[in-house]
Amino acid sequence: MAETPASAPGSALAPAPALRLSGDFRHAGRPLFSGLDLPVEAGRWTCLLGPSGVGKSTILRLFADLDTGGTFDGEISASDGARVAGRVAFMAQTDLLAPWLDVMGNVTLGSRLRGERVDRARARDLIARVGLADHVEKAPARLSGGMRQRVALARVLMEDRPIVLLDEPFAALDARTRAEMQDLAFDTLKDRTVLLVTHDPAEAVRLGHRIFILAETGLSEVEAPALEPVRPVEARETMDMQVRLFRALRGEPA
Amino acid sequence: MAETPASAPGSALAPAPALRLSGDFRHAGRPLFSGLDLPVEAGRWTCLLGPSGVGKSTILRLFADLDTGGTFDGEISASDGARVAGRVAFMAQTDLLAPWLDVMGNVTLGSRLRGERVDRARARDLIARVGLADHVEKAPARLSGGMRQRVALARVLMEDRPIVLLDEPFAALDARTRAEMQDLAFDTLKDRTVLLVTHDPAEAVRLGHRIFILAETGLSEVEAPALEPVRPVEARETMDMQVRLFRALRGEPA
Amino acid sequence: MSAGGAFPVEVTRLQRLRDAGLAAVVALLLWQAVVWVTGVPPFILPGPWRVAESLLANAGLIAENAWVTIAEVMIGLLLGAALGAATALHLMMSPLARRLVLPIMVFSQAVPVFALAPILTLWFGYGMASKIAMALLIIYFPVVSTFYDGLRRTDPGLLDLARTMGAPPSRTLLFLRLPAALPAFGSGLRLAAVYAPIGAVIGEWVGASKGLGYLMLLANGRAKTDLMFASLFVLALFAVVLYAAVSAFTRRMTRWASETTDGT
Amino acid sequence: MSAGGAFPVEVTRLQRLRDAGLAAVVALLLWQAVVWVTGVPPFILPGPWRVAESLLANAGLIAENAWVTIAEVMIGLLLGAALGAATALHLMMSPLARRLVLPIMVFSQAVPVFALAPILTLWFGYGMASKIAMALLIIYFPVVSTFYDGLRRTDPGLLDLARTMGAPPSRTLLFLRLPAALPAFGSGLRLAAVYAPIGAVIGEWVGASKGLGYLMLLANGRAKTDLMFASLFVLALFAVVLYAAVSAFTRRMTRWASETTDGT
Amino acid sequence: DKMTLLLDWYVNPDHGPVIVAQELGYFEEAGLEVEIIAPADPSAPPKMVAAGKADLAISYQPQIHLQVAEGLPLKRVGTLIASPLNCLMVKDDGPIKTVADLKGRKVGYSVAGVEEALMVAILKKHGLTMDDIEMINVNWSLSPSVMSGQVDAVIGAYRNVELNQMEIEGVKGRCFFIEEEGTPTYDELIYVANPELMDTDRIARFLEATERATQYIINHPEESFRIYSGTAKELQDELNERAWFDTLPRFALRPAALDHRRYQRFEAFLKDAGLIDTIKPVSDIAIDVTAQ
Ligand SMILES: Nc1ncnc2c1ncn2[C@@H]1O[C@H](COP(=O)(O)OP(=O)(O)OP(=O)(O)O)[C@@H](O)[C@H]1O
Ligand SMILES: Nc1ncnc2c1ncn2[C@@H]1O[C@H](COP(=O)(O)OP(=O)(O)OP(=O)(O)O)[C@@H](O)[C@H]1O
Ligand SMILES: [Mg+2]
Ligand SMILES: [Mg+2]
Repeated sequence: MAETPASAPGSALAPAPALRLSGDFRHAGRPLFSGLDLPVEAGRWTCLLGPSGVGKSTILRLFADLDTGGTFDGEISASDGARVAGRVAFMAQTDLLAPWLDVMGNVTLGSRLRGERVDRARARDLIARVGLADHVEKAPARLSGGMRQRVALARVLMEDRPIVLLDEPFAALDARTRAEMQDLAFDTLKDRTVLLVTHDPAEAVRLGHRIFILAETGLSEVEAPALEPVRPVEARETMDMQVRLFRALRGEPA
Repeated sequence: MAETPASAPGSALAPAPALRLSGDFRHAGRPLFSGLDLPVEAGRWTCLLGPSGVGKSTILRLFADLDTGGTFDGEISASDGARVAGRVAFMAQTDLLAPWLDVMGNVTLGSRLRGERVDRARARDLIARVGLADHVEKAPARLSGGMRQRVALARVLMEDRPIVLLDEPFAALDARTRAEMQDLAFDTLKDRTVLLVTHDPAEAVRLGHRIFILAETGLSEVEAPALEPVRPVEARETMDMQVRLFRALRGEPA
Repeated sequence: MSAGGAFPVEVTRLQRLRDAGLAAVVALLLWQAVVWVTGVPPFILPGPWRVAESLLANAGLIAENAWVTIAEVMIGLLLGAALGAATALHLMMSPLARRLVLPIMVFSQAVPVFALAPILTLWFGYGMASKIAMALLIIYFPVVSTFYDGLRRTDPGLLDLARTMGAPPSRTLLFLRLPAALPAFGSGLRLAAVYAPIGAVIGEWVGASKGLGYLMLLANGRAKTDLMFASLFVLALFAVVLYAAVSAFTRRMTRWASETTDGT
Repeated sequence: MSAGGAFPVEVTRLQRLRDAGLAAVVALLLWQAVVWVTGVPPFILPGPWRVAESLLANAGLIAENAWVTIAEVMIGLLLGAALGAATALHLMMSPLARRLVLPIMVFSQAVPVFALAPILTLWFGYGMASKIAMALLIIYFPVVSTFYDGLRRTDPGLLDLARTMGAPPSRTLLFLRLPAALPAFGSGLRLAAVYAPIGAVIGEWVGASKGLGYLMLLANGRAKTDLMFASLFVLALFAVVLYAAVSAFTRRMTRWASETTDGT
Repeated sequence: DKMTLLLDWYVNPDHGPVIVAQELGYFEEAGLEVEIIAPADPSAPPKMVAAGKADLAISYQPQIHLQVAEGLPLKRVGTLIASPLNCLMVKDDGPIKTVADLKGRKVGYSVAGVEEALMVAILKKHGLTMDDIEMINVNWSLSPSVMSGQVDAVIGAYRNVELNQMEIEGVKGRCFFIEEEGTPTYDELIYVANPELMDTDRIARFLEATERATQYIINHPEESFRIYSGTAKELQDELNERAWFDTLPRFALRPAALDHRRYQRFEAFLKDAGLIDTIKPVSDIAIDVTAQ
């Protein structure tokens, strides 16, 4: 196996912009959120938490310019003025692996879809780093749930995009693998603008430069610790933060 | 909405047996686990944790007598001597909702598949208790990931079976909804023999009468606190336990 | 997939009508172009103009015969679809049927219906029954084949679920495989809509005294190529309308199964 | 879905052969039973025994003609499948094609190939080309229709993914829609395998001096019903073999798409 | 010189002179190289000749009247069988003893051209009209439909082929000869060509060769059958042999000769039946190529 770095040279990539989504969204006339104003900082990790069905995935899909089944009335903008869609890498809530492709085929799907040269060495390295080196030629049907999620993770990490949208990318993983994958993602997506939807407060505390909670009542921010991510779980500030976040998620005053 | 109890009268149900799975399992000659001996106590919650791909889902499928893509050489037995398969309720790792049925249709699928009378009142009550009262007539495609998982949960809770196999049933839920659903499940599945696969140590600590960790090296038990589940998260014993479990999952000595 | 609602649907329907009209114009131009470019003589392929004249001149005659054929087609289509669906379901239910009936069905399908004509007329007579039988015969296999393929491709996860739920195979078939296979059944029905008219016409060729197929033979025998093509045109038009109707129906039936196209 | 491996496959193949043999025996018994029960005269439907005698007596003649038809069918099937697949892909690519070509295709399909026979012979002559054209024509629409249906039913999630990956529609088609639609294409190909022989035979009926279709008509005109059914039998047998081959091929092509049956 | 001839149907004893001329080299001696093509649909060959795809086609006199009326560029240039072969065929032991017995019964026919008109004339002679019977197009199964009793009679069966066919199948048939029952007589099989494209000299040579072949057949019936059936294995059977000898007296001895009256008479007959609108002069329908 070639020992190439998993992250491509950062210089090849345009500087990641800051993003902002503001406006109202409705499903068949019924409002999902209104007066929302979500900033996503350039080159940093923004975490979005909130109860199930509140609209987190919808927000990611709006950024990616995908069909949401409803109507959005507002603005999605990038700090550099260019379009957001077209330079995002998106990992959806389900793994969305192509059943006819093996792990390698799924991880390298992006390049083939764009007609680019397939960097198999880098793909192999990423597959190894998500712990699937022994499964490169397995079809998705022969993988466990967590393994499938890791293939999807490797696939999104293969994409060299300035903006990365992750919808609960570690939800199907055990605690230990999850921590490893968080480290890998944080490492690989250095300097990218990342919007992470997660249900795990510990995850948000560990990774988020900024942390937002979307509730039926609106968006609110929970101030992140001064420590730089990835934050050690045992640190005082992290622990404190986690308690505060839990409270906020329960609707109690922070 | 009719105010019927979500759990059917326990008397109608045969007493839940204890289960045991012992033996070896291999995929195309390659062993996944061998010499395994997993006891599942009667009428209580047994939690199974372990790294991704170690074989947790495979064990559930073996209990349910479903195809695993490999060969099992061993024994699956119930304490009352009767067959295990045929009296289990199974919630898989993916939600497996029928796309052409709405929430009500999916939740009541079991009765219709067996040709039994459909207890719509009970279904409606369960749907309300998983927080989807406003979505009874929505198709799965119009639900969020967590909402879909709650439909699958309501569906498995509708099944009146003495043995319940749950494969990461709360993975797609935010912390608050997750706690609510855990309470609901624990309440509804009183006196059932439950085997719960989970990635969340806090969940295991909260719900498990017994807790097992499956690792590549074999099965080990982590002793649960003396407190009866559902255990409060803030209790000393729970906190202690969680730390021990974390250590065990990291492979450190408990 | 847009938000939906009353207004957009209306627009789509209008748009569809407009598209159909456009397609018709293009088809006629194409036809005329073929006639001009290849210089095919009118007694082999008359141009649309001549056919239109003949259509008008013989409107009554054609209409009278068209009704007969339309009735045959509709009955044949309904029976064929029902019988085909029942067969596909039966194939799923019974391993024996699968192992014996399937090869026999392929074998019997590969016999051109023409060859069976004398047998069919012997059993069904020269009335409407033999035409319905022919229409039924011609659509039976596409319906069985596509529906059966669909039935076999149910999500294995859902089947596992049904197993743990203690469902007997018959109910799994009815409540899971059947609805999951409806899109495939739709594919088969749409094929059937196109072929049922041909079946009825062949039935009429085998022996009839009414119907568009009969009229075609008559026109051919009297060297009236214009009239023959006018009948053909009406037949094809009917098939298109039937196809559109069946498409709309199957789309309604399988609204949950997302259909997407690119480059719109 | 069992563990797989070399041995079980062998058994399955043997089992399939045995099943096919069994099916053949049952079909022959059924045939004989129909002859006995309905008392259909031998000049309309001879029993299997008489047909077998005729088959042996005319083995050379039938073989000679069968080769011609087999060649026509194979070429027609290959061309038809290729052309049909290309059309379906094109329909997916171009909204214009979708709106114009699809209705025209339905329209043209609904014209019985017989009616087009003089045109085809005018353009392709009385040689092999017109038979291949006929076989091609008869399988074209089932292939297009089923494949196109399959192409439209790609998992919308995968399409979303392709969109965010910046894939142009052509590559989405090639790398996602196409492989996802292979099972549906397989359905179409299996239908085509059954119908291509009929197409070739119809082509021969329009004008030929060789082939099973020619032999059938000849036998029919000479009141040699036995010989006609012997030719028919060979034709149907060929179709069954072709179907089995195409089935095996399409199954191999779409191994990832799980097929399941009940009650085994 | 090369020529293409389209038969009306597969090779059968009706084509005797053509096959024998080919086998005995008479065409070659006339300086012709003739390619013979057999189609299954009798209505196609005249169209192909009209379209210039072949030089000659074998067709039927009743058809040429209709085709010319519809504007097809076709003319009769020669005769192959100079009398009707068509007959109204019934089961020999059936209830139909005379045409009058057909009242209230079913009559099958095959080519939906002039059969109805012929039936009108036949019925008229026996005091019946079309309302007294039911006409059914049985297309491909003329004799089976009579044999199995689905229809009581068929028109369009050939007296030289179908009668023998039925007898071989074990169901004896009987023919009412239509020219004896009220229809005008006509040439069953004729050669047609496109008058704008034809080469009368070649056609004349072609007809001469078939004339020689006809004479040979009449003079050497057994030998000529051996020649005919020797061209293909599928022709060596009882039906072909019996039909061959029944066909012998029907071959036109003077293939090029044109009987104007026949064509006038039939044109008038079709006009009366309402199948054509105007009466065309015979010269528009048939010509004597040797006269030019
Ligand atoms: N059909 C199959 N064929 C071959 N191997 C399989 C098949 N299904 C699963 N496996 C393999 O079996 C192993 C165990 O899978 P299983 O789904 O039981 O894992 P798990 O413990 O549930 O993991 P996770 O936490 O990721 O869901 C994996 O390594 C997987 O690759
Ligand atoms: N296609 C659709 N049509 C109509 N409503 C939809 C559609 N998709 C989603 N919704 C609704 O939009 C709401 C928000 O969905 P979304 O997927 O954004 O939630 P979420 O915050 O990601 O939830 P989760 O944490 O459960 O994934 C839900 O109430 C859902 O019912
Ligand atoms: Mg979501
Ligand atoms: Mg699992």
